[in-house]
Amino acid sequence: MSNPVRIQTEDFSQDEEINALKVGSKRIGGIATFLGCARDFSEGRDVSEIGFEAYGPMALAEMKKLREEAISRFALLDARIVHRVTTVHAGDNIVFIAAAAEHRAAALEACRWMIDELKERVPIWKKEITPQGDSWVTPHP
Amino acid sequence: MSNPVRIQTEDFSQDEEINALKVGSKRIGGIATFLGCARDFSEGRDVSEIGFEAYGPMALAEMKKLREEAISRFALLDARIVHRVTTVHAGDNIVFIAAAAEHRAAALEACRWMIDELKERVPIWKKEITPQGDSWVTPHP
Amino acid sequence: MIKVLFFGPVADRVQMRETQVEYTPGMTLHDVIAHIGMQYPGAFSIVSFIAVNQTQVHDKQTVLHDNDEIAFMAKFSGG
Amino acid sequence: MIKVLFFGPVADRVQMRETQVEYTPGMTLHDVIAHIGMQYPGAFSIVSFIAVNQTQVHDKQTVLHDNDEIAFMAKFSGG
Repeated sequence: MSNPVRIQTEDFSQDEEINALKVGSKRIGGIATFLGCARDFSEGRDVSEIGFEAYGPMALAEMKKLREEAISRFALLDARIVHRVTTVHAGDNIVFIAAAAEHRAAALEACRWMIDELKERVPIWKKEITPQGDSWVTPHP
Repeated sequence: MSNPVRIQTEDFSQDEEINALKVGSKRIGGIATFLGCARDFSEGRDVSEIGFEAYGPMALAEMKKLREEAISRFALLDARIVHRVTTVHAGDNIVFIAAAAEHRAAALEACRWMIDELKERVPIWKKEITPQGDSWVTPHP
Repeated sequence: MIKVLFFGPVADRVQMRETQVEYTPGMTLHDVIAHIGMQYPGAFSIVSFIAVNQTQVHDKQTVLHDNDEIAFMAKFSGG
Repeated sequence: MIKVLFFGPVADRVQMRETQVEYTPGMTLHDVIAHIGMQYPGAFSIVSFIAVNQTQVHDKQTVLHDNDEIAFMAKFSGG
């Protein structure tokens, strides 16, 4: 079974991630996931590519902490966080979050909490590459 | 592409459902999903199987309405709802909900709304088959 | 004829999945409930929803038409 | 030596990804910031987070040790 927290260049499969969650427990009643994908349109400009850069070791450590905090805070049975760091095009997968719990409320709340926290806490930066030039994305407050 | 709203006996693939969403729009920034699975433990008893029964035509019509309402209420780019009606065992998939939006908040909120509403509105019943006998599940208020 | 459907817990109580009630002009949902309720006392205590032609109805005075399909349903527990 | 790392928007401003600062006993994070800030005025206006050995620190009086790794980071935009 692959590591539940990963930074990688290659794409991932939701089915494989879900199966990895399921082998760990037969008590899972609900799995909530969030998949972030590259859009071809952002802030009114066409975006042809999105490049990512990470402070690798710190990003991975923060993602591991995030998973453990989510498991304990929402009494999850398991959770997974995968972030690609590479150059992606419209429609490509960027980030995957999954939360498995006995009941749906905990899974759904934990999934949302993890993606919100990931954006706040994990040192990864995104650059939009457009026909008009490149620009680092400034997160919205 | 398969129908976005389905009642079926056979299992489904998250990857296939996600791909079906993605081919429809390159503006998707986030896809939230909820997967309901069969647990081997419910209300303190071992559950060996779960049987489902649906008022098929009405259930499908309600699920279609639910998808359309979610798309309009949360300004989704697309959504999918699949419910299995068959007998399942621990770990098996039961229901799948997916909401695709430009931004994550709408996708996450719509996903939660759809699974909550599905449980309230769609005429499907669940029977737990245990070593001590069968019993229809009474939904919690 | 009025087609009457039972599902899940309700079907278990009435021990059938489908029956028919003779249609008479002007008959209401209430008439069908009274008819079935007489045959299967106790079956209705768990009926939470009633649909006519696959649409939920709340008004028991709803006037029926020939060939209508009525479903008596316990609380849903899908998902 | 203190290893200093720059990423994303900050790396673009200082036009490098890594540099080193001579370690002197008792030196603080503030000393490194002053040193780098003198070389690259303007680079720090977008620095929102500083990590020492991969842990975010808020106190600029944090005392450094030889071989510490410091990262100057703009607001994160992952996900």
